[in-house]
Amino acid sequence: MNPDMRVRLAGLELANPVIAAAGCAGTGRELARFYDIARLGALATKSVMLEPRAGRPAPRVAETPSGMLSAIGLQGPGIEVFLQRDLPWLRSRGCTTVASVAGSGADEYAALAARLTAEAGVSMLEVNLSCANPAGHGRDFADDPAEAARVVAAVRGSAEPELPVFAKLAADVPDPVALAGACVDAGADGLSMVNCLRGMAIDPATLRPVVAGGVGGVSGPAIRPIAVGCVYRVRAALPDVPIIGTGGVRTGADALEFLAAGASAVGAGTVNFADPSACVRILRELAELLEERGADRVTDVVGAAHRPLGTVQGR
Amino acid sequence: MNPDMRVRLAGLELANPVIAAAGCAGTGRELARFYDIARLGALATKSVMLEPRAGRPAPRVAETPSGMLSAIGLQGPGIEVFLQRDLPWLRSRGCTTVASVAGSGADEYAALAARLTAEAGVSMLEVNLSCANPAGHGRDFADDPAEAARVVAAVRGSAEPELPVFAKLAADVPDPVALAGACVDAGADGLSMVNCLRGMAIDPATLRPVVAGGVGGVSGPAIRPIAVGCVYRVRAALPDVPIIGTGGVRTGADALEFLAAGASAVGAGTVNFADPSACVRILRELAELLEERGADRVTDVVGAAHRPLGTVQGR
Amino acid sequence: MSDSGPVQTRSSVLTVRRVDAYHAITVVAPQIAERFRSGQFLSVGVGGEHSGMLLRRPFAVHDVKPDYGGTVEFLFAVRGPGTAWLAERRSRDLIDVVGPLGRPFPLPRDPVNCVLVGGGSGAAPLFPLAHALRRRGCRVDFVLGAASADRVFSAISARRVAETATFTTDDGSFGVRGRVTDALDRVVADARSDVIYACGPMPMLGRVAAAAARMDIPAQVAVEEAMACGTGVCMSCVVPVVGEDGITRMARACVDGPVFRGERVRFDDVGTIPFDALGAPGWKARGEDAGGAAEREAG
Amino acid sequence: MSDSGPVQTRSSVLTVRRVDAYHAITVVAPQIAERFRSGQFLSVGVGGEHSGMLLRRPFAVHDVKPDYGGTVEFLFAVRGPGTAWLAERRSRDLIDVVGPLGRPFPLPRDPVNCVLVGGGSGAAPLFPLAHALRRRGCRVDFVLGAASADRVFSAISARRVAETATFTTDDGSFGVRGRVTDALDRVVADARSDVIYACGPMPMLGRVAAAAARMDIPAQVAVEEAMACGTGVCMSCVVPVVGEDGITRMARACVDGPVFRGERVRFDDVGTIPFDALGAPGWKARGEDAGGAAEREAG
Ligand SMILES: Cc1cc2nc3c(=O)[nH]c(=O)nc-3n(C[C@H](O)[C@H](O)[C@H](O)COP(=O)(O)OP(=O)(O)OC[C@H]3O[C@@H](n4cnc5c(N)ncnc54)[C@H](O)[C@@H]3O)c2cc1C
Ligand SMILES: Cc1cc2nc3c(=O)[nH]c(=O)nc-3n(C[C@H](O)[C@H](O)[C@H](O)COP(=O)(O)OP(=O)(O)OC[C@H]3O[C@@H](n4cnc5c(N)ncnc54)[C@H](O)[C@@H]3O)c2cc1C
Ligand SMILES: Cc1cc2nc3c(=O)[nH]c(=O)nc-3n(C[C@H](O)[C@H](O)[C@H](O)COP(=O)(O)O)c2cc1C
Ligand SMILES: Cc1cc2nc3c(=O)[nH]c(=O)nc-3n(C[C@H](O)[C@H](O)[C@H](O)COP(=O)(O)O)c2cc1C
Ligand code: FES
Ligand code: FES
Repeated sequence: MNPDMRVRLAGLELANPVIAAAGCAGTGRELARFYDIARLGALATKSVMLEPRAGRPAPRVAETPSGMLSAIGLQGPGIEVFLQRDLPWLRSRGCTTVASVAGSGADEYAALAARLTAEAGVSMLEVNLSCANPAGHGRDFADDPAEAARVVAAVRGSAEPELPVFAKLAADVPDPVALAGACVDAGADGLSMVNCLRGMAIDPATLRPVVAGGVGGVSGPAIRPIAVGCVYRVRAALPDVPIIGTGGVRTGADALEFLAAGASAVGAGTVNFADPSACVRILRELAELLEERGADRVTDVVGAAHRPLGTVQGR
Repeated sequence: MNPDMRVRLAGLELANPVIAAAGCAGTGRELARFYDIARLGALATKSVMLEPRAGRPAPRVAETPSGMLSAIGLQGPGIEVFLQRDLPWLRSRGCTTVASVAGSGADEYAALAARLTAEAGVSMLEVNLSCANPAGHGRDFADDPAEAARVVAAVRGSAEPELPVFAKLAADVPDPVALAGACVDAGADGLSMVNCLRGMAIDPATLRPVVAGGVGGVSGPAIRPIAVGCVYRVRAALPDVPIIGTGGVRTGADALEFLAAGASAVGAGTVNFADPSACVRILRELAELLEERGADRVTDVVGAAHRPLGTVQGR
Repeated sequence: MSDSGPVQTRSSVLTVRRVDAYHAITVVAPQIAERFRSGQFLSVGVGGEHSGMLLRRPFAVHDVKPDYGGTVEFLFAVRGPGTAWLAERRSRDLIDVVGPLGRPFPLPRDPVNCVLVGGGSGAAPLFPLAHALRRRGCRVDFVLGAASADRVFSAISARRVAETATFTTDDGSFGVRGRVTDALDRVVADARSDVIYACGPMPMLGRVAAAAARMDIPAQVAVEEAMACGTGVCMSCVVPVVGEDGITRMARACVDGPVFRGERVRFDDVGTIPFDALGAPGWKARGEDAGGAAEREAG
Repeated sequence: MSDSGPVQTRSSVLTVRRVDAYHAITVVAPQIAERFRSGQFLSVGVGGEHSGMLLRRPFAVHDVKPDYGGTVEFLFAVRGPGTAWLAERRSRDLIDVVGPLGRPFPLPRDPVNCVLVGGGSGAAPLFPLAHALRRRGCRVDFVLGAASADRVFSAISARRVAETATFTTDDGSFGVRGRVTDALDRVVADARSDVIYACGPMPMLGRVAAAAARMDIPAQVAVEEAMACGTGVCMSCVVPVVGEDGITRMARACVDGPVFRGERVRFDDVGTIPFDALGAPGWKARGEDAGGAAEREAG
């Protein structure tokens, strides 16, 4: 008999734990050409901003070993068009939608939350904290627990209480637990981790950065062990906070790794580029693995990897 | 005609820029079975500690996509044996030696520096800051610029002024520039970056961490874009500080990427496991690439990738 | 949508052959063959399941045949590890192919005169186009450019399908020495061409679009930009394109293109965000435009 | 050192064949064949240059032949992506092989009676050993265990080279039902064995070493531990081993082993750092020991 794939994220029930990660699932229309997106646990939107945004110049991507580097620059049409065009379409398709929000200050995030919280068809807000903090000397909000907390508090404050707010964390921080704790204390109902890590690729022929923006974000299987480590460490410290584990998921076995580390759901990003039907394949593979183990519920394996963790002596 | 491969690192001249990275070249004897280690630009030792150390239980390694996870726990014989046995042998082979030091506090680092600075055959001290800071609640020294600076200052203070001291930085920090700046202000003559990133692998069959220590260090080509990004950002901020660029170097073209990003020399670690003669191969490939470009000196390409870098808008 | 839309298949390789400086792979892919319209492309997974190469490689469709229920052929030059891996495939190997992708060339309703301009391997999409145009009774003339003779693409088949075929090479080793645009005006004049179709490197497309504007005839160009997904989800392949409302937007080459009207692509601004593009830094919000903008942007 | 030491070669695959549940690959590698002594192993690069699989795969040498200047054969079970990739190799493919690695089995000076104990594919190294022992006039008896009949390793060649060959399977599908150690005592008694050589999974080796101690005869065991480099540089493959000075150290299976004297390996503590091991947490510094320790630790 097939295992029960339903999961709960801070009061929100998903039909299954596989979420198409923010910025990797387009508007939903593109993936809908390959499968019925209502089969997704949820779809996270490209981070929505108040205004239209052109993003970074091309080339925006480079391939790296078992990963990729991208510098899109949050290109998007802005909240108005999102509400007029994209959200109604997702709702019409019966797709559970996580609205990812991005801004250049707490007020902007709050304004987005206020607009979105009223809308039918938004099941969760995900706060993309990997955005430059204008006051942060080139740092992102996620780089500083206090700054991240200010943004999360602003979003939580202007969203209706029953709408779950998840904070999306960065992995290139020394202490993901401190960052996670600050966000939870500021009112985050859960955590989404991780976003891309900062990186760069240089063309050995031209000796110039490959992507126009110079620095970009590293994603894909290459970062999976880093992401799994973040999830494991945060789960160990905050066992009751639901986590969406994201970073390099390519197969059902990878998804299982995140669940065992303590994630209640799994985000799949870059893999959608390599395999347009990746999310439904991952879901099928995960269900098969759970069946082989004789697990009745996917929730049975969440956090399975946890034992008291020895101190990291050094490497 | 062959390009001039000599490089200078804070007064120290190396015959070429390829350095076998700390902890990935054993005692030198192991690689000497495959090639004459005097051909290395330098060999960085496994981080030396005051006392013998047994390290972590096995299994200590796991393969990850285009990388590996390791948790060795700094197994080593301690400074006495290093001075009695390993250092004299390296000197007898004419191998330029970077002595990497690790400790559990500034005093321990300082004691190591005091012992090593007197010894013939030590050409540089590299301060491994990716060690647990007993006072840091599970953080490493490298996770906190102030703590890192204290250690660097202690080493610099007890080493002879003419012996170059390089600080080895972590990549899983939000602001490598702040960390680098703190180390330079504390007296570091140069920077070595990067060390492994924290990560974890979970066996999808047992649902338990693969390496006994749980959390380990991620290395190999998977982390190269992250490492190149760190080198680029630090070079942009501190153009006069020499950098040893390390992280995922597998080929001469990879080495060229680090040089273009601003490294004056390149460390090769994990690749030595995959290819025991990697360092001499990388050196040959790099020389060939430089010749193809018509570069007279390897130093011509150092920092070539630098243009004013746009602000990171977000990913 | 999904009917005419792309499909993902594990296709078996029928043949791998050398064509001049290129490799040609034919795969059995009935669903792709049946959906294909000229100008569309494929994306191919490379390196196998445990490869460090994550991204698919995009290739134009060079030929479609009915055998085995439907086959598609793509041609490529070995350029890096992905194409090197593809060149090592053998018949009966299975490869992961997604297609057909992107917007096809619009075909004229009437039997007009068409000149097809291509550079290097970028000329591939012109051959199925030529056949489609001929089926509609159009006159087809070719202008094919390349760096050197061995890079000139399928000269024979060009001569076979077209009224005239003019060749240019940078080194003059074959046909006229120089660029395609050096030969284009005369061909257009002689053939009384009504429309230009072009594909190849961006700079060449820019020159062709400029020539078309000068000669005041429409041009349809198929652009190439680095693509991570090919399906429209990643936003990596953007090109500055002017909309019908006169507003410039960063359009996705993979789904909004690869075929655009020549005069709409801001070739001089490729690789930049034009200051007046929708949402460019400092751009001022205009709700209406944004709405209209995105309408089309979503493709 | 480098003369007798390991070499790295791009070796051409001579044959790939199935042996029971295993695959056998023979490569042409004269320098490795000439240096090889039984008990040593190879490490093989898998997946090709752009593979996401970084680490080499270690395999014991199962056979060495003089043909083509010298060939080496290794046997393996498909276990994951690396061995799956190897199983797909074809003759004339080139693979990257390093060897011979590790310390060989010490051979007795006199023609004594030797019992060779192996489990599953771990039995591979026993066959070259058996021939070496026979050349020295030693009596050889085999005890080979496996999960099931199809996992019993080269039963025929065992019978050919040995005086007696006893087989055990967990499910009784072949030979005696049970573990090798259930049969070992009788074989040792009947053959009046002077020494035991064993390789296979750690738990089996532990039981064999215990049996040897009980019967008061020496045992030489070849251990398996996860290896990242196989050459001694990474410190990943450590096993707690008691030195001649009675001090336990974390020794590298790849260069200090894989062959150890049975009684020296602390099998019960494998996968731990014994509290009394040199440099264990809380261990007290003792300069002398440390010196002596490392002397040997360095291999
Ligand atoms: C719509 C479209 C159609 C194409 N049609 C053809 C064709 O018919 N024949 C042909 O030979 N080539 C074609 N190309 C270019 C082809 O995709 C590249 O040559 C190929 O991806 C190179 O891969 P590689 O691993 O060998 O080279 P590498 O340079 O190692 O590739 C590294 C990365 O850069 C990307 N990349 C490299 N060159 C290009 C390029 N020119 N355009 C886009 N991405 C690139 C690759 O996809 C990969 O992600 C087309 C490109 C596009 C966008
Ligand atoms: C000294 C030595 C000799 C060996 N000789 C043989 C032999 O003759 N025949 C044979 O079939 N197998 C042998 N093995 C085990 C063999 O190395 C593994 O089966 C193989 O590495 C599995 O690779 P994989 O990618 O297929 O499996 P995966 O499990 O996917 O491998 C993942 C990682 O784990 C490592 N690993 C997995 N299993 C083992 C293991 N049992 N021991 C060490 N590392 C492992 C791999 O090397 C790789 O790094 C030997 C191992 C050692 C240490
Ligand atoms: C091209 C691209 C665009 C992305 N856009 C967003 C975004 O808009 N908002 C966000 O929170 N994360 C964004 N991400 C991060 C992903 O959601 C995901 O966290 C990250 O890529 C790691 O997961 P992966 O390895 O599965 O891709 C983007 C990633 C990529 C590769
Ligand atoms: C097994 C292993 C052991 C290491 N030991 C040390 C060490 O003792 N001291 C240190 O400073 N870095 C150590 N490192 C980090 C490497 O020196 C290098 O900084 C890191 O692995 C990234 O480079 P790479 O990708 O080329 O391996 C070790 C890395 C590995 C994989
Ligand atoms: S390639 Fe991803 S949107 Fe065009
Ligand atoms: S495997 Fe690296 S030391 Fe043994």
